[in-house]
Amino acid sequence: ENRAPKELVIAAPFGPKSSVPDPRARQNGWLSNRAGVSETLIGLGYDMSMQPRLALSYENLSQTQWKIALREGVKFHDGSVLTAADVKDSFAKLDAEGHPAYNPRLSKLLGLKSITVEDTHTLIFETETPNSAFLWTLTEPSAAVMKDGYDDYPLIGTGPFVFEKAVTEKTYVSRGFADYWGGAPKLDRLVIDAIPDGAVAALALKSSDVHLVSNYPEADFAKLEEDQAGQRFAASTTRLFFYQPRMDGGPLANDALRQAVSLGLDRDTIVAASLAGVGGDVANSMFPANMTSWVNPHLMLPYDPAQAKALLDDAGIVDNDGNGIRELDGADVVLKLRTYEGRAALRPTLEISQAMLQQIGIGAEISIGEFGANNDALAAGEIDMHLQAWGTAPQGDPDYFPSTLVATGASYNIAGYSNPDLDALLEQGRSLFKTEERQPIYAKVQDIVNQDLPIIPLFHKTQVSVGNGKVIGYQIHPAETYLASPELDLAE
Amino acid sequence: MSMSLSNPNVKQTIPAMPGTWTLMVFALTLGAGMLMTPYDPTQADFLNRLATPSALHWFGTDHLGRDIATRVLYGSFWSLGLSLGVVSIGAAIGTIVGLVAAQNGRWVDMILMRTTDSFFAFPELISAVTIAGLFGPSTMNLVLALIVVSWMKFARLVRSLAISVVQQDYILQARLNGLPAWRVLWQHNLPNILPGVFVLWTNSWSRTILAISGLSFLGFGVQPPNAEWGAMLLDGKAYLLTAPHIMIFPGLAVLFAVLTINLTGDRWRDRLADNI
Amino acid sequence: MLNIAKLSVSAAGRTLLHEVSFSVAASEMLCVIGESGAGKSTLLKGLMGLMPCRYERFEHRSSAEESAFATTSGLGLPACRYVMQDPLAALNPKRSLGQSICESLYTQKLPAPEQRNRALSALEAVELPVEFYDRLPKEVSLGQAQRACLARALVAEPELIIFDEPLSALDALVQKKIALKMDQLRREIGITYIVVTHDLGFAAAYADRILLLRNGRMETFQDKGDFFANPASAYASDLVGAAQTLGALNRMEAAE
Amino acid sequence: MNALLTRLGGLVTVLFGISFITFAVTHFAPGDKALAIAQARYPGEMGFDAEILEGIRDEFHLDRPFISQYLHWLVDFLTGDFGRSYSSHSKVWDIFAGNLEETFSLAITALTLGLAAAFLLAGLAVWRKGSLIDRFAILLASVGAAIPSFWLSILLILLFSAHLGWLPAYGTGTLAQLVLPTVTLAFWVMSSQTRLLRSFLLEAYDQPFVETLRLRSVSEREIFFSHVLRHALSPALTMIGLDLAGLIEGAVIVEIIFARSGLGSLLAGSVLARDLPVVVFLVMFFALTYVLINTVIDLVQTFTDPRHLAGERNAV
Amino acid sequence: MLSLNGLSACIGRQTVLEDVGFTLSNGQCLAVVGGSGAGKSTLLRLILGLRKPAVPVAGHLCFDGHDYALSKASSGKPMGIAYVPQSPAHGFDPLRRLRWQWQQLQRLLGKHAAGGEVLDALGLPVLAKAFPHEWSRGMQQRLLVAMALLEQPKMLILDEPTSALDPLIAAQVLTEVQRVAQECDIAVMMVTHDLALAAQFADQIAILHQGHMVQTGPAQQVLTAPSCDYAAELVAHRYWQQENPESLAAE
Ligand SMILES: Nc1ncnc2c1ncn2[C@@H]1O[C@H](COP(=O)(O)OP(=O)(O)OP(=O)(O)O)[C@@H](O)[C@H]1O
Ligand SMILES: Nc1ncnc2c1ncn2[C@@H]1O[C@H](COP(=O)(O)OP(=O)(O)OP(=O)(O)O)[C@@H](O)[C@H]1O
Ligand SMILES: [Mg+2]
Ligand SMILES: [Mg+2]
Repeated sequence: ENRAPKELVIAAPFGPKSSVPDPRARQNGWLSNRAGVSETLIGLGYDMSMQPRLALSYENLSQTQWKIALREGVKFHDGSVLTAADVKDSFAKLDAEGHPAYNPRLSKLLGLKSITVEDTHTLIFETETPNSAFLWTLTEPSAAVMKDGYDDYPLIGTGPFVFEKAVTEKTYVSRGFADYWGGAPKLDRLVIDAIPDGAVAALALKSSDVHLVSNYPEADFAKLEEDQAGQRFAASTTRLFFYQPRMDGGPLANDALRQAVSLGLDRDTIVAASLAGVGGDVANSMFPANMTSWVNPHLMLPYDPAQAKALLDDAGIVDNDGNGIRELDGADVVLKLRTYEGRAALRPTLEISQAMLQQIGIGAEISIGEFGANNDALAAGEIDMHLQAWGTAPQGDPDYFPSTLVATGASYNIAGYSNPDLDALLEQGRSLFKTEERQPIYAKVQDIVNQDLPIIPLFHKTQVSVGNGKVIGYQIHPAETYLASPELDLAE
Repeated sequence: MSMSLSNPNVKQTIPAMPGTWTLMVFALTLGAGMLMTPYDPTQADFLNRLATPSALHWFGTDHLGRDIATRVLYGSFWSLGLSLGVVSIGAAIGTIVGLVAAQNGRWVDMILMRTTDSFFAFPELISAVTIAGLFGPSTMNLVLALIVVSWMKFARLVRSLAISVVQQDYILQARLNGLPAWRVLWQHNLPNILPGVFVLWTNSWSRTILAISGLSFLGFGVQPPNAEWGAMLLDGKAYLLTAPHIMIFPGLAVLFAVLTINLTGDRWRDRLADNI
Repeated sequence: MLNIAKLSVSAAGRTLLHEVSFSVAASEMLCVIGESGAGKSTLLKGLMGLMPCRYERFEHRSSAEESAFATTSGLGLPACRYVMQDPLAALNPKRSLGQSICESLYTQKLPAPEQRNRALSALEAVELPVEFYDRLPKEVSLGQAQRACLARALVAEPELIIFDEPLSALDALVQKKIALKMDQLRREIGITYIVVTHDLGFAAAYADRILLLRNGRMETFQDKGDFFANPASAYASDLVGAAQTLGALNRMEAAE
Repeated sequence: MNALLTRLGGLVTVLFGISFITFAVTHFAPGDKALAIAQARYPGEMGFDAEILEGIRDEFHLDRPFISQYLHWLVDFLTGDFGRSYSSHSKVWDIFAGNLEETFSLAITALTLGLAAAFLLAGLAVWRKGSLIDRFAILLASVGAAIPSFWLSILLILLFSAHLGWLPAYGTGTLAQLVLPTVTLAFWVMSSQTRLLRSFLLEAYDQPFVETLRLRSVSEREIFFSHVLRHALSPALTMIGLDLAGLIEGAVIVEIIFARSGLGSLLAGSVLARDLPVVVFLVMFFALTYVLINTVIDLVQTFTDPRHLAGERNAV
Repeated sequence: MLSLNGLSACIGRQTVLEDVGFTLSNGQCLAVVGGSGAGKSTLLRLILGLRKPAVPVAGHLCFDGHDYALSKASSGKPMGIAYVPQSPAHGFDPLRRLRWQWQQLQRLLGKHAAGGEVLDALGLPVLAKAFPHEWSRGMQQRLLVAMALLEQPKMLILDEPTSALDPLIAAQVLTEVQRVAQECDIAVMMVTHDLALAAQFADQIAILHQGHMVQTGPAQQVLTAPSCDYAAELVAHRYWQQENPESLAAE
């Protein structure tokens, strides 16, 4: 047919990290997953439940063994048919140092002992230790099944879109894959452009340079909402905004001070001001209220400046020199708070926090850095708190977030927090396989975290996107894992 | 600089400079404004967020409910004061280096100019971004970075101006008459190149205002909650479509300040060129 | 006082002055004459170290000062003043005549009022009213600027003054007064002069010795009397003869 | 010839100076380099065994004294080994090469347009000094120099993209996408140069010989193009050379705001990410470019101004 | 050719020229003499129309049949006068080679090969690649005269054209000026301090004293019958060098 090729341009806050970003390495999988280039064995539904994807079925053979049956008729972008051997191959690359897919983090998370190919469409995965999160981990975008690329096809996945090119931090381009197992996509091309500045993204939408802004600035969204204008998409997500305080030194190693900080932050105001009333729920624990299967509904993170002050007074953190800032060990408590660019709500949150801490006699200096660099700075003791925004359950499993952030020695436990009780609970949680059995454990985990405050949860954000009115088939995924689907389309 | 008053040429010209009064009135207005405003530039008022300009808040309030007019006033301290300090220090260092290099020629010139060139190779914003970024964004790092890279411009211009002066017979005369080098610099070179330096000084001052606000706008400069104009613009960026007044007033403040300085600088130049 | 053998001065890779030798005794006046472009100014610039030069022998009053000159980077003869040919170029356009004159006294470390007084009397000596103390070079006539330059040299009362056509822009009355002043200073404090001039009459009246240059070479170097009575070269006698016909040397006509 | 050799000698000194300063700044920046390299090598990991870190320190000479590290780095740099990015582990040179063209085309077009406009405007202003044209030129240049370029960019996007929809608001690649960033930068070049050029031209017109040329009925055109322009060109060239820095800075801001790829946005991103190999290379690159261009300008001046030559000889 | 009436000018509070007037016809040479600072250069510059806006001027100039009110800048400048400024710095662009500047003039006049004999007559070498500062002052001055002669103007104004020249060359230069002036019927006005030269080459001599034209008249008459004390003194001292210094000092 002679219709003009349909190209959808999406503005996103982050871009690819290299020009051939293998989905399995680093955090590359998110983008290629959203772009529909790579696919995992198991998917995550819009209700955060597991969905068959490349795997049609998955079966627990023993505590450490999983049988996975592959979907038939799946084709790689280069036309070859997906086989069990391909899957095994793909996973093997995670451990191959020097290979672009090398991903020690995921490898550790999966804890695989072996992969056995039963027949062309059946595999058996065996883990070292019992790991109830195993299947959930397979939903992570990094666990994509890929074939080694070559010149014409630098990245060979199985998704509805074929990788075309990427420009570091700028753009990610893919084209429709007619032989997709789920049916040919309606779009011919999909372009994801990185526009870190939400304001420019909004302008770009206004000037029709892009058709969809995936992370629309909240303030502008509120205005659209008011005017009932624009093609608005909103959905609550598991994304948690939280502070990670430094626990192995500095003023925040002091428990009372940390408690006071949490009590002194008026989360309602933060949500109202930094999200411009668009939506967001005050966090009472690390999990959002809509994650009903895992959230501990009895927890509270109240705003109580009076109690905060009392707590500080009791701990001997008082303002002796009358400059309005309390002292700890003779020095003014001036916390260095830092966050990064990319999510519009981060910066105002930081500023509001500063104002609020001031009111309970705690000084704060704030600045904007970059995520990785901020982690280094936190580890080095250059800063005291790092404001971050994470999806708390990208794979739908409650283990991921605490295991990555607060378990002893966890990869992002930069603040140096360690609680053996918590570690034991997490260990136990991973070895149990029934939701009912695991629920009380994670409720306890949330409780401990709220008491020790190795992270200080602030709020869960509602994700908002705005289209130009012609975007069809777009839906915000609560974990923001998916975006491009064969149904995604652009009206004439 | 107590020295400047002992140089009759400088002494004579300063009161005659037009624009000095404008600047003074400007400074007084700012000072009076700061004294009179009932608001605190950093105190958030969450009930009053994003208010549009009104009798209570002349320029409206920002996303934290802070009075923008007050912040613009206080911002002048950061934007004007900080840059003035940075540039003046840089100008003093650079002028001395440039004059000494031009006067002495040969090896001194060689060493000084190569050092200057080495530093010069780092554009202000680049080095400020690098230093502020690598050492952690803070106002102090910013100031240091800017000073380190602000003097070379003066050194180079002064040298090139002074060299053409140095070849003049009257400089030779002065040196033949046994004047020590610094006196020749001070009495002969300086007055001749002063107009040029003045243009560059005012020019750099305004450029530094722009640089500081640009850096703040990129997040490398003056850190919140300090009311630097560029930082205020950054605040306003997220509300560009909904509350444009946040971005308009600080932007106008930058424009107006830089414009005033530049125009005053031009008039000084014209006067100096005529007078000295 | 000053004794120089085979001084050569070059510029732009070209030798402009070839092996000039001369000497001048204390409180004498040496007049350097020669046609335009002969190299008179070049000789002075060479002496002052403003142009690269070579020489065979150089004696100033003490041999210590010889080495100072030999480095060539040190600007020229010590304790001397130099009056350049172009008065406007030699005055800083941004400084008043008074300031320029005072600058010449800098090495003497006088208090400011004293400096001013001496500058004022120097102005008087060159027939300039006191109000010129505060004038800028562009506010005076060329002759007045030239006189300011002379004042600047005279005010310091140095051992040696080198003049490049000092009276060229002045009228006869002023020329005469300044010439007398110069002569008086020579007698009273013993200043030595090297004067470039094209005025043979002046040379005849005031010089002790005469150095004649031609095309960058030394033509003759003689005592004044000898020079006018029996010039040592054909060119020199032509010159003297021509000057006589032109009337520059004719006393009788002047007496009319 | 001699002068040329001296200049080249000086240039080499400067290049060493630059490399030293750059290295020193990054060397003393906080943060554990071994850790950063480890994180680049083993992506996704945060903590590492002491052995691994030791091994890396050894491999990259991180435990040597500063000077030794500097020399190692210098040798690597001179032999074309610029290292690998901490954040993507790709070769620094590849990252750089991929971004060079965008910045280059932006800077060159902006410079050319801006300078052309500046010469035109300053020429007109001086031609009719004190007239309306003059005042307009001064005003335009002054306002132009006073508008923060990031503000101007946003205003331009608002007007031409959001409201009129004529030009794309962001991005790299097409000619249309080059327009707004170029205009922003060129406007800045024009404003900053016009005022300087005007004052240099006026100064040149002030020289006494101009009067005599006019008396000889030399046409104003010839006075301007054959005499005055020459006198103004030398200082103007110096200033243009100096302003190249501003151009680079402008490119950084403009690239970030227009979400363009290019060296500027690369630098900002790398600095934030503390991607030292990339930062070092970019800073060196900017510095070298700048120095080379200014050296050329200097040489041109030395060989065109007779008084410079005389000066050098007279200063023997 | 040229007549000037009632020219007065003030610079600051000082009256530099007061009620100066004279007439000059074609082929004639007027020498203006007077003390240093008497206002000679100012007079020449005002005639040429080189006035600073801040200087109030009164007077009336008639040149080549055109009238110019000197008090008004708008009344234009007389055309066709060649000028040799007092200082060579006013005559040459320091950044251009002398040959180029000479050729520029030739181009302007449309005489591409002319002028060689003028240079010869003034005793100047060929114009090599020299820049102005590489020539001696006397040479620069002569080149300026040569350029003025090349122009073949209606009138020639020379401000101390021989101040840096020795008498022989001065005479040579003025002879050439005289020759060209007579050949082309050019009026010449020149400032000089040298009364002997003035007597030799000028038809008329005007004595300027503190801004006043104290005497004008045929050269011989001025020299033999000075009309006032100042003129007399000036004339008497024209050979001052030959007075005995000792006896003078005793005066
Ligand atoms: N800009 C000025 N400000 C004040 N006085 C001035 C200015 N220009 C000239 N004069 C004065 O005007 C008078 C006449 O100057 P002018 O140059 O005409 O003298 P001159 O006769 O040419 O003298 P000379 O023979 O020395 O060149 C002088 O006394 C001079 O001081
Ligand atoms: N910097 C220079 N470079 C090249 N040639 C020069 C330089 N300075 C002077 N000359 C040449 O040297 C020669 C002598 O010049 P000088 O200035 O000494 O002459 P002068 O005797 O002072 O003549 P005048 O009486 O005209 O001043 C001239 O031919 C001149 O062209
Ligand atoms: Mg000479
Ligand atoms: Mg004169």
